[in-house]
Amino acid sequence: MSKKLSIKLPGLEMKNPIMPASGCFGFGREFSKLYDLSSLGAIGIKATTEESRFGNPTPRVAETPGGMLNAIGLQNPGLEKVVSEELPFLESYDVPILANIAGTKTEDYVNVAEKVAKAPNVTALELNISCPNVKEGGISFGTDPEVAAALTKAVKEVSEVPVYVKLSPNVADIVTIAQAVEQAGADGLSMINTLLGMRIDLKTQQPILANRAGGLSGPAIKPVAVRMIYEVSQRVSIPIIGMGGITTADDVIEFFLAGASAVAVGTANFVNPFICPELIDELEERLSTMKVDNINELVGRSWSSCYNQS
Amino acid sequence: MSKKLSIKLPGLEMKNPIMPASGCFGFGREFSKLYDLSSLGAIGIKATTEESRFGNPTPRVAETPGGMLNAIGLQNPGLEKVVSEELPFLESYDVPILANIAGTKTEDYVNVAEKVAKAPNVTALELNISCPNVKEGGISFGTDPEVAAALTKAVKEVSEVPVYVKLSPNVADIVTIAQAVEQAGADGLSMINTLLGMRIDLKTQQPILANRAGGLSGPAIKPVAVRMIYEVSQRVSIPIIGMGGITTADDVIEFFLAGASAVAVGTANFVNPFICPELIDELEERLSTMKVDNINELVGRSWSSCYNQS
Amino acid sequence: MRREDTVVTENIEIARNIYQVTFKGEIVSEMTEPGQFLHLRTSDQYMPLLRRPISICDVDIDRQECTMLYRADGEGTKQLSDKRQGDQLDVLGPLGNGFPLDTIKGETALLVGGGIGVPPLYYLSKKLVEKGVNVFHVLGFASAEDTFYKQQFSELGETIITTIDGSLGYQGFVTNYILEEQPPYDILYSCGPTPMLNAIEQQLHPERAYFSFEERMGCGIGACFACVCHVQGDETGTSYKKVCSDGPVFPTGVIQL
Amino acid sequence: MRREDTVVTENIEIARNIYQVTFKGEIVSEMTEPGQFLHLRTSDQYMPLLRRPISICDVDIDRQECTMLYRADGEGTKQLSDKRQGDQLDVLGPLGNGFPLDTIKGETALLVGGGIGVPPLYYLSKKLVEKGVNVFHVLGFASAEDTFYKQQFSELGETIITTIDGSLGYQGFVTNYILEEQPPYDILYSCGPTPMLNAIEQQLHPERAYFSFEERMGCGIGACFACVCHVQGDETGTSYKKVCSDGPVFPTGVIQL
Ligand SMILES: Cc1cc2nc3c(=O)[nH]c(=O)nc-3n(C[C@H](O)[C@H](O)[C@H](O)COP(=O)(O)OP(=O)(O)OC[C@H]3O[C@@H](n4cnc5c(N)ncnc54)[C@H](O)[C@@H]3O)c2cc1C
Ligand SMILES: Cc1cc2nc3c(=O)[nH]c(=O)nc-3n(C[C@H](O)[C@H](O)[C@H](O)COP(=O)(O)OP(=O)(O)OC[C@H]3O[C@@H](n4cnc5c(N)ncnc54)[C@H](O)[C@@H]3O)c2cc1C
Ligand SMILES: Cc1cc2nc3c(=O)[nH]c(=O)nc-3n(C[C@H](O)[C@H](O)[C@H](O)COP(=O)(O)O)c2cc1C
Ligand SMILES: Cc1cc2nc3c(=O)[nH]c(=O)nc-3n(C[C@H](O)[C@H](O)[C@H](O)COP(=O)(O)O)c2cc1C
Ligand code: FES
Ligand code: FES
Repeated sequence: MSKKLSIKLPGLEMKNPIMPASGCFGFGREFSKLYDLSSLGAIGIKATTEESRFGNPTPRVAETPGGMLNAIGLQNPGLEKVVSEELPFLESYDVPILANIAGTKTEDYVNVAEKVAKAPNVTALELNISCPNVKEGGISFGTDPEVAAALTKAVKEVSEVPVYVKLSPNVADIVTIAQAVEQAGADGLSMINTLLGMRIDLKTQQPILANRAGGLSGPAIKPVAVRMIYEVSQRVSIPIIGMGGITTADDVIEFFLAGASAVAVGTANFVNPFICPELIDELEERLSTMKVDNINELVGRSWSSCYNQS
Repeated sequence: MSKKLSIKLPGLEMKNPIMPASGCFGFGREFSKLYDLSSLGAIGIKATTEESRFGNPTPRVAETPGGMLNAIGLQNPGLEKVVSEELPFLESYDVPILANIAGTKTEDYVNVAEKVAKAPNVTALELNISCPNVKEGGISFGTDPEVAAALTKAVKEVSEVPVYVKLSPNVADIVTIAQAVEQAGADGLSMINTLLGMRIDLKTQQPILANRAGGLSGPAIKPVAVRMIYEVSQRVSIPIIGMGGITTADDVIEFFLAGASAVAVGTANFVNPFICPELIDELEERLSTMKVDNINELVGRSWSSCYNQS
Repeated sequence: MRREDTVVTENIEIARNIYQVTFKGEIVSEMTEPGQFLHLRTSDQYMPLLRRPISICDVDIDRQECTMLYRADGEGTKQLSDKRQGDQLDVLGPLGNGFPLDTIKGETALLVGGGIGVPPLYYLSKKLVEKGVNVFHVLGFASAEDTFYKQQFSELGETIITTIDGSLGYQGFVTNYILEEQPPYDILYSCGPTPMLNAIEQQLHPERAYFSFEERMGCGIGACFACVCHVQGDETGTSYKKVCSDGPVFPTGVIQL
Repeated sequence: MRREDTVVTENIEIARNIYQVTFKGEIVSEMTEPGQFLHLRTSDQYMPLLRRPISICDVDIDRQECTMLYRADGEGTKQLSDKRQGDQLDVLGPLGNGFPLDTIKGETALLVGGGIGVPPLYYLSKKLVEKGVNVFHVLGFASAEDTFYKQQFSELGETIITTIDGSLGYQGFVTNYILEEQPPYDILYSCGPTPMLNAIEQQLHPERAYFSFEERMGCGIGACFACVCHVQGDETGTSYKKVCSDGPVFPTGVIQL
């Protein structure tokens, strides 16, 4: 692997800019049977909460045109088990972990953040302030700039590693929220989480998901993600991990041009579990064809360069 | 045509619940060569502004997975011509017109509303407070409940016909805005307008649309529309004209189950210009199979009935 | 487990909306465990987006051919039914844990299938017969037109067909037949709709039985938590099993029905 | 104009990434005007969502067959290139206004095509020849491998091929050739990339000429305002023409290049 793909972000020294997105890769165990996890740029692990959570009743997934809805409801084994079992398992791989953390109150986040950040292979945190699938909060942290900033500040105070804040796309003005968390000390942003959506089953005449609404992910939301990253990257000076519908190396490049400095791949792992290593290979080739020495050069080119517009 | 499909909404006595969505049908001239416009439930005409507008530079459309982006920029011949040429042309058909009106200041809206509402075949207005493609305002009317309410009130004061307010999906809390315009006197809601999106061309490394960002429509946004209609219809008592990605009779039924009382078909007209009459026929058949006497019965069934959930 | 673009060798309708598809590929050599499933991509675009879980019905290891039976019903399975000979079929698998064969001590196995739950029992039955087990099949369908593989099963052992409308074989549910006729068995294997599995558990109280479950899936490999089920007797409500990777086959008494 | 599910009778690669597709359908009887285009749906799913505008290249009214040539480049045209004989092709059309034939008074027509702008000139040339007009073709390509229909055009009239790299015919742009050789003509018809049309207008100043334009389209029928162009000499900036329904063919001097 050449140096074309290597990038360095706060807390994340990555061999390449590709990481699986939180919630779409569990804690890596299943995928570790398919390929060497050390080939990944980083790993975004499933949201960890203080207590273990069963999550929502099933059905938890439904399909939509070019996308899918999920309402998993942050199922996870809880802080203790994540720290004692899941993270140590991942230590056998040479790959930085971006630990996604969630909660319903500020104290939850702070407590989980403090403990998870101490794990040797967790080199950055991802604050999930945008999960649409838990009733008791979650998303409200992501729609109010002041609340989001206060939470960021509280977590920054206890975290030993850099903190990325994962933004919700279900807002009118994402720039204001991004700037608020930047000011509160966030080291980077992850965007976007899922859009809120619903599908109704014509036979039962009820929403397919037991939780009724769910988070929309996959190719369908890609244009929304690209637009938001384009807007935000011009107005903040912290790096953005871009995600939302990525399925091809061209998509990765599109996110970089929009202003992302790394990308996460979510839903596409379900369609093709080998997608991440495949994208890494294809990206390397694409950059050679494009005569780009390091993918870094592409960050924000859609707004920073003076290329002629056709 | 039986009575299965006929519905009655403020200002709109419709033979069936299908109307083309504003901006996707021009002023009906092109489609009048393809089929009898009198077969439609109603017609949503292109946004009318006080002055004629050329709109944005091209390219104005781009494709995305399961959807498309547009940045037409409200091109239209202006109030005078719409009233003197376009509306009289439509008078030869037996179909109510839902006149979509747009502007950049409250006075624009008020002036256009007052005059357009006087046309004999305009039986209802649709206030476009959500166009993402004009810089000078448009969308800001759609994201602030107070501003939206004030505009609604001002238009209601001058309009001789019922007023539907077309909501933007680019907000964190659509229920509050819906309730605000209901309280301000809106007779109905249209939802949803397009989501804001972008696509970047890898060759030019610039956004494909000359306007850079544009409005995302088509199947990709259907789950977002269904979710918003589901939420809003439970919290307001005015009817909702549903739209966003409708392409099949099943989609129409899904929107009714979510809480819509009529639907508009936008992007699908570009894929198949005969879609509206085809949907009307299919819908009639579907309702027979479902043993539904009038489509009205389906409104909001996903939340109002006690069907067992599987 | 791997992902492979296999080649369709045949795809035909064998009963009302029921298709039999056969494909060829190296992946077939891994398919030695009956009750496992394959996760299929039916479109190379993203409509539908997700894969479809379909059971292995029969395997010819030598010819590297695998057969599946499926009902063409929704978007994905309808697309699958459009595949023609020579078309590519993207297969991920084999996935999950199938029916355990090692533990079988009894002389007679009762295989109870319902509708589109019947296919995995065919490969199971073949494997049992190979081991010298005596197999007895009770296969339930809605109606004569929905019935398939009667001949194939009969070649392996006694085969009772039940139909709800009585248009073929015994009239009634599979459980009605079994309660009435009391065929003797040492172990029971079943796959079919949840109400059927429930009736078997509640009415037959089999001592040793394995059920194959269905749940909507995302990944199919245990990573997304789409397919979780509650566990019987779990008071905390936080224990779970994933149908895709812990199952789809579980001993009775494990999954909360 | 109508929409019809026609049937593909042939789809073959005739030059590097250039395909020739022929389909059969009743819709073909309406295709009497050269320069009109068809709006094709390449997928029955919604990826890609929109139709693709492709020009009519040749028509056999008696056999109800129409031929189009296209470059398989992006998502939609690549899908089109996967169609096999017997597959359905959803065609909307014929659309737009083609090249006017009634007004032709001159004896010689110069047909200038560039790359994938060449195809509509073939049907035009055939129609002109039918009317007794003397045709002269100058067809520009990037390279020899990209060249197509040389033989077909030669059968209708003199045909000059130009290539940018000189690997076939005259080396240079079509305008270079015309300026150098000054072939006499009474009317000029052209279709090709905008820079080529621009060069023709700026360098050749043809008195009577018709250009066929391209613009990204939504509906293709004049309803969505996706394909508007500014009009030459319009000071208000609000005049426009729609390429799909006012064009795609316009007399020179109308559209702002
Ligand atoms: C382990 C396992 C083995 C199976 N084996 C077979 C088999 O051999 N033959 C067969 O015909 N069917 C089998 N099924 C059921 C089959 O997966 C569904 O019928 C199929 O996914 C429906 O897809 P569709 O495109 O027709 O329906 P759609 O309505 O388009 O499906 C929408 C979504 O729901 C999911 N879904 C719908 N019904 C089911 C279901 N019953 N179980 C799980 N997911 C569902 C789909 O996978 C898809 O994600 C099996 C299911 C599981 C879990
Ligand atoms: C009136 C007219 C006649 C045409 N005739 C022919 C022909 O005979 N043969 C041929 O090969 N091409 C022709 N073209 C160009 C052809 O439409 C595009 O090459 C094709 O749409 C590209 O689609 P794609 O799926 O390959 O590309 P994509 O990149 O997937 O296209 C994305 C979108 O951009 C549009 N688009 C891309 N390039 C063009 C273009 N040059 N013009 C208009 N829209 C474009 C597509 O229609 C689609 O909506 C014609 C265009 C027009 C307007
Ligand atoms: C099944 C599923 C579970 C998810 N769980 C989480 C989660 O636990 N924490 C989180 O921050 N995001 C979660 N997400 C969101 C993804 O990380 C990602 O932001 C989103 O899916 C968009 O990317 P995609 O389109 O590539 O999937 C989840 C997404 C899916 C589909
Ligand atoms: C090309 C185009 C132009 C549009 N113009 C308008 C408009 O002038 N006024 C308006 O209120 N909505 C406009 N819309 C939005 C549609 O009316 C509709 O709300 C939206 O496209 C979602 O429906 P769909 O997915 O069926 O297209 C336009 C949409 C498209 C695609
Ligand atoms: S389907 Fe993903 S965990 Fe089972
Ligand atoms: S493509 Fe719609 S107006 Fe021309």
